[in-house]
Amino acid sequence: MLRIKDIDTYYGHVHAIKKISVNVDAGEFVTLIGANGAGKSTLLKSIIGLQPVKNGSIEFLGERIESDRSDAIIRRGISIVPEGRRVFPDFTVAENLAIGARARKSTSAEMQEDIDKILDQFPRLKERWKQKAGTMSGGEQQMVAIGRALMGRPKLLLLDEPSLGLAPLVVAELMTKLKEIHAAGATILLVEQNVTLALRVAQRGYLMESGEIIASDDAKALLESDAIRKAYLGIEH
Amino acid sequence: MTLSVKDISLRFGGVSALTNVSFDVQEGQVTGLIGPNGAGKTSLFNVVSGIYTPTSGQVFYNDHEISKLRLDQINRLGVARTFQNIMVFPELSLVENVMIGRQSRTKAGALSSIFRTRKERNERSEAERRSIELLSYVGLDKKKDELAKNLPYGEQRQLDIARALATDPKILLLDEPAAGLNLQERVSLKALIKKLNAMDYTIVLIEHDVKLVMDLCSRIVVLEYGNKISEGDPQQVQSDPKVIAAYLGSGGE
Amino acid sequence: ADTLKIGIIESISGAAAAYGDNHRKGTRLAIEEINNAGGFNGQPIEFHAEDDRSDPAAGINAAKKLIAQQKVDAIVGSSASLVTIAFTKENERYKVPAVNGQAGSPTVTEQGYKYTWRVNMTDGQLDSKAVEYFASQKGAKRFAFLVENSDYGKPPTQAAADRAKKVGATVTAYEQYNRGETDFKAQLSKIKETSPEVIFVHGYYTEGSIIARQIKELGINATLIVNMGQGVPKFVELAGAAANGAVFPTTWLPGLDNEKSKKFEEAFKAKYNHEPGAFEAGTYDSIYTVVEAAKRGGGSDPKQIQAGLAKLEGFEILLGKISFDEKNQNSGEVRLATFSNGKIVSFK
Amino acid sequence: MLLKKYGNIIAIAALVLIPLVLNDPFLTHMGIRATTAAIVVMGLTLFIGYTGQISLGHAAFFGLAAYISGILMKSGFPFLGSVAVATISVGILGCIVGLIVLRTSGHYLALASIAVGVILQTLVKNSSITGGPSGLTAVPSPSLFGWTMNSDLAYYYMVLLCMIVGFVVLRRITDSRTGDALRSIANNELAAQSLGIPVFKYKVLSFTVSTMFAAFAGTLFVHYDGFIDPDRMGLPISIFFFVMAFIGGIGNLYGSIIGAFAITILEEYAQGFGNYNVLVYGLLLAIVILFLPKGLSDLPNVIQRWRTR
Amino acid sequence: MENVIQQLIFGLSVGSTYALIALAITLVFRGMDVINFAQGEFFMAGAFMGFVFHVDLGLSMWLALPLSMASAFILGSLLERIFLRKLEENANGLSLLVMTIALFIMLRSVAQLIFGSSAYRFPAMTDGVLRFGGIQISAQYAIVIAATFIIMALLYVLFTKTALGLSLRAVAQDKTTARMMGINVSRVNNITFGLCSVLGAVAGIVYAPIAVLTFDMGQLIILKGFTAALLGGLGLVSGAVLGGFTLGVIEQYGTLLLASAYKDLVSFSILLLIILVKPNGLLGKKQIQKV
Ligand SMILES: Nc1ncnc2c1ncn2[C@@H]1O[C@H](COP(=O)(O)OP(=O)(O)OP(=O)(O)O)[C@@H](O)[C@H]1O
Ligand SMILES: Nc1ncnc2c1ncn2[C@@H]1O[C@H](COP(=O)(O)OP(=O)(O)OP(=O)(O)O)[C@@H](O)[C@H]1O
Ligand SMILES: [Mg+2]
Ligand SMILES: [Mg+2]
Repeated sequence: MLRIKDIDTYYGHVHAIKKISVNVDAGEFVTLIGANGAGKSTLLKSIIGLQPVKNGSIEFLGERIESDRSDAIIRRGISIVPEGRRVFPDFTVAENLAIGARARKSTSAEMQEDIDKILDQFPRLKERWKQKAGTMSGGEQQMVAIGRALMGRPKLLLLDEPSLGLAPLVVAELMTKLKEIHAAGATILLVEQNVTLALRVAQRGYLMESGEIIASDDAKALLESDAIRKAYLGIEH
Repeated sequence: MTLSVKDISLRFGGVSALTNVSFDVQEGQVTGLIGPNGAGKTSLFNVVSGIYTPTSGQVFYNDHEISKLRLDQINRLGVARTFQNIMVFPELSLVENVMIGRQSRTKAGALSSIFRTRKERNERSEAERRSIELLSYVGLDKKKDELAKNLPYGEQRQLDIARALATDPKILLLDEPAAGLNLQERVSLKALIKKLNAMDYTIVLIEHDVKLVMDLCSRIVVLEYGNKISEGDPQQVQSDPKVIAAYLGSGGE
Repeated sequence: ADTLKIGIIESISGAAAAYGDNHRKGTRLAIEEINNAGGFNGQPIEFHAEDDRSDPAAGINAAKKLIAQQKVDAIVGSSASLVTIAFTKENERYKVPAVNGQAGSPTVTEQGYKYTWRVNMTDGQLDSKAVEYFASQKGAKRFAFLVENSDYGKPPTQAAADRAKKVGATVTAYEQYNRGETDFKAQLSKIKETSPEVIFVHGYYTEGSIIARQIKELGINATLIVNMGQGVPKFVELAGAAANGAVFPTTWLPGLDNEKSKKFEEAFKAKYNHEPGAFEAGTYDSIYTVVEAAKRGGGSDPKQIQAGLAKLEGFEILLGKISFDEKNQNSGEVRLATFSNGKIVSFK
Repeated sequence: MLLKKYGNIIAIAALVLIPLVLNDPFLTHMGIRATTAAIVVMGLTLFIGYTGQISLGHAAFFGLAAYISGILMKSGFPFLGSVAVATISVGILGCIVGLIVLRTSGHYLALASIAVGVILQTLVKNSSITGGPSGLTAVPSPSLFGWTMNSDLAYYYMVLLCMIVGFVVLRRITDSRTGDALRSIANNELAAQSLGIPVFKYKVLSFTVSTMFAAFAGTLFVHYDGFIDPDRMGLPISIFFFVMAFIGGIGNLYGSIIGAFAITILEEYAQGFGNYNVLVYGLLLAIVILFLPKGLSDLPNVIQRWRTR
Repeated sequence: MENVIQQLIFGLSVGSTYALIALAITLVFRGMDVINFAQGEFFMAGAFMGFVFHVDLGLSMWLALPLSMASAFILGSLLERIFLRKLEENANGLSLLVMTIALFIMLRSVAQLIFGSSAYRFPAMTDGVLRFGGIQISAQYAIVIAATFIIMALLYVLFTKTALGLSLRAVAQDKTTARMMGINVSRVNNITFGLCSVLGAVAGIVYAPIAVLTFDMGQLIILKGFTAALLGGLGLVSGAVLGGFTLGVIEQYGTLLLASAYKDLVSFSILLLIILVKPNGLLGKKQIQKV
């Protein structure tokens, strides 16, 4: 579904992504892990055209998208939970969710159905329905950002650290939810700092370091691999 | 006793962010503040640091009421904070970001800078030296001339800590410092907080990483829906059924 | 022989642009005529025009440029009084004469600069004459003023108000407005309360025509006098029926019974397709004045022109026979005109 | 490289020598215009660029000081005394105004500054000692120790010197602890305040200094032109200064000078297009904004980026 | 008493012209997060378009108005395409602001080049004067007031009830995130600017008969419109209208009760007082910054 081949991304002179290739097949649940500054967020930005790629190609559903405009890429059926939430601060929760459905031009019945599901998942949002997102707590905003992405009923869902700022219980529920929507047919690419958690829910994982993919394998295998253990898990317990 | 929160309530129109919350922070300790999303933790920091004026109740710092002061005044008394949402100065370099924190501990005025007095120059180079030192605490000294906006998310949070430290606070309020850090980085953060605590900083910590909180804090306050539902040492709190129901969950991590 | 080089400063853009347009038309017609008739000393006269943007500082820029860079022999302009007041200092300093045929503020010549000459009358003289006429000939006793709060509207009407008091009339109201405004009902309501017999409006014809309409709308029954600048066909076009009966003082108007005026009118209409007004006449005159001064002074040198200007007594221009006073201010005849059925006619 | 190191010296040498070598009185005149404007714009840059605030009322301070200095000197005050009194008194007024209007921010600050400008302008326009709407005429040229300065070249050097001194003063402020505080306010006011910076105090300071620069430039303006009228205090002139600050490069003192010179030249150059002058001026302005959104002082970077591409 | 009401009506009618401009300023602010300094020139341009269609070409008002609106839309979106599109990428809001100043200079100068410096008369749609007892209001002003309320209602619906309105507001808050929602930012901005030009045209055409047409008729009104928009509460549709009416009434009574020479001083002093007491305008809510 998503084929990234040998792309490079620069911020001025900073070479943030170095000749990276990543594949996500239809129906897969893939996670991307790596330390601060490894380039995970940059990769997501490159996929949706927010950071121009230098070389290589990005294919989505068989079509080249690397030189498309961001909004056009999104309208092909991608949703993203961006780094730092980026809710629309002056919009109410309701409006933030509504705008998430813009790209797909959902009917109002579909929208209502999605909204019900999201409010079910995050009851907190129901209480805050008419509140401006900018005045909500960090975790509440994160819920809005996730809900907003789900409103797009995406073919491919990109998540950049969705668990950030969420209380433990909510994180657990979120992961269950992700599994659910994956089971329902969505393709997911998840960036997470919480490596254990990510590798538990995902099928496959990529490990990034300084702009390069240094390992990629089955999630289980990665979870047990020495490289990961040393870098991330060895110190646990 | 350094910081004392007394009967604080905070309302925004219909929303009650805090209801009659009281607790004390003991000098030299690490106090944890936990609770579900939207429980009012950040709001409490905002009240203590002077961003919000409480609807009712008072905050005392060394028996001195601070709830009516402006935030820069509160900072000068020795209360510094970091932010849950990134609030670095995006267009300034890292060292400049931290040097802003030194402002409250330096004095030179506009006139002495116009005449470039020796005192002014010395003070400035001293501030710079100290800022770089603080950057090294959080491992960012190598990037000191980078613009803050170009840092990855996790490192911007670290910068925020260095900047708060630059104000030479007695109390440091940390709002989710571990968010966006991976396990290894959390270990360094834990070490840093321990080190700071050993250096006699009093610390109040908001975190959703329960393990980190339990390991670091000697006392924990739990909020839910703006109410304090529990308070005590890690054992007490962890076994409090109200806390388990509201926050920790029975499964446990 | 040397070519005569004239510098022109006019308000092509900015607030006074409409009057800059008059200035451009008047001066260019004169230059064209003179050059068609052989120019000065057998050489066509040259001119350099600068836009002062209706801004005094830009006027100074223009004067410096014309004098220092273009080395003109005389400057004609500007349409705006403040601009002229500001830049004539440069003429004084570099000893290059400036001749004005349009600006109305008394200050232009009151500053007492030796190198500043004005062929048209001041608005103060014109407005006072009109008021005096109505007070003494028409028995008007109650005058109200509504004037633009600027150098254009205030000084002449203050003079006129003083004159009114001197001849025994009362000034019932003196209201002001700002350039660009389009509603004057507050001022007019105040004026209405004082039941004046005459309302004197001094400003641009754009606001003036709206005021005329609103006077009718409020049902105020008084004779409307406007300043010379409003005495143009545009005023009727804009004010419509409300213009009827409005009176204005002027230095010149079409249809005068003299050869010069008729010739000018014809030539102007041929070139620009509409009737000229007093401003076109005055600015047209200002060019002829410079050229005649050069002739009488014996050459195109600034010094010679300056000398020639002093010898112009009796030289006939559209505005009458030239007679400069000790401050180089020309005097002249004030005529009263009125709008009657959309036409400008002499007022009896 | 060389340019970087000796840039200042080369620039100063050029500013000093060009009028002397070309000896074109009009060029000298434009030089005076540009340097005078540069002084206002540098001060404005401190407030807009460094502190991140906005003012559309600086022309009022410029004009007010011009009036004060002009009136004082006309009534027999010495030149230096008039300038000093005008600058300081307007600075005090600026401080008071700052204490009032800086309670607002953003667009509301822009409006408040416009309001202050209009109020001052209306007062001047309707007062009798200022000459009312007809302006203040016959303001004397400066005289120092009995010597009257009526050479444009000398005036140019005086204004140039003032500009350079002003630049150094502002440069030292912006490079100091105070400058850091101002920039932090521009970046994030709340964060700055939470770090102990008395934000309001610094804003007032920055506003006061910038009004004093405007005021000082106003006095230089009036003793040169010999004339000032209330329109010079108006919104269009304030916007004009603002545009200069922007075109040069906001938040950059070199940019202020470049902007002042560029706009002065641009406006003059456009005159060559006759009736089209205003259109050409507007178009050139638009082109600069389009291709150099960070201002003219960003030109070297843009060229470099263009080269490496 | 009657006079008091009459003067109030006069003030409100003038205020409605301010409100019209303020509404257009609100639209651009809500959609592009910039104050459009060229709004007065759109107003002027619209009035001249109406003049060309209605007077020069002799079309009936029913034809001339929609034609002018259509041409205004084209003008606005064209200008956006040429002069603003490139800047949208650039986060710097000041560059947009300065560009609208450049647009203001250009539009005005083009109008002067086409129509000259003199003034034109736009025939009134109706000459009547409506009278209620002793109180009168000219019918043309009644049209302006009606237009104000119609536009207010339309804008309200646009912002709160339509998908375009939602996109427009999203774009103003955060362009990058708007793109992440699949919104074509350039197109939305293009429509916004086109619409603001249309609003200018409508305002210009209903207002023109009251005044006269000149190339610089936009100059004063933009300041009043800007003031009105802020006075009511920047970005609020109802605020723009309230601000316009308030400003009109303040000016009317300022002129009546005090010397007219000090009219601006009075109204701007009151304005300054209001924004000091209510730093977000009459209807604006206090912004609490959440951190
Ligand atoms: N705007 C920018 N300009 C210059 N460099 C940048 C910019 N944004 C990111 N970088 C650099 O690119 C690299 C990758 O950053 P990125 O944000 O993708 O990291 P990340 O893996 O998402 O980190 P984190 O886990 O902290 O979010 C980092 O070294 C960072 O410094
Ligand atoms: N300015 C405001 N206006 C309205 N409601 C507010 C405002 N600030 C906070 N709130 C509400 O108060 C509640 C407490 O918010 P707060 O940010 O303190 O939560 P928190 O405990 O920090 O949560 P999190 O863990 O998600 O960061 C939230 O429900 C939030 O929506
Ligand atoms: Mg990231
Ligand atoms: Mg929080």
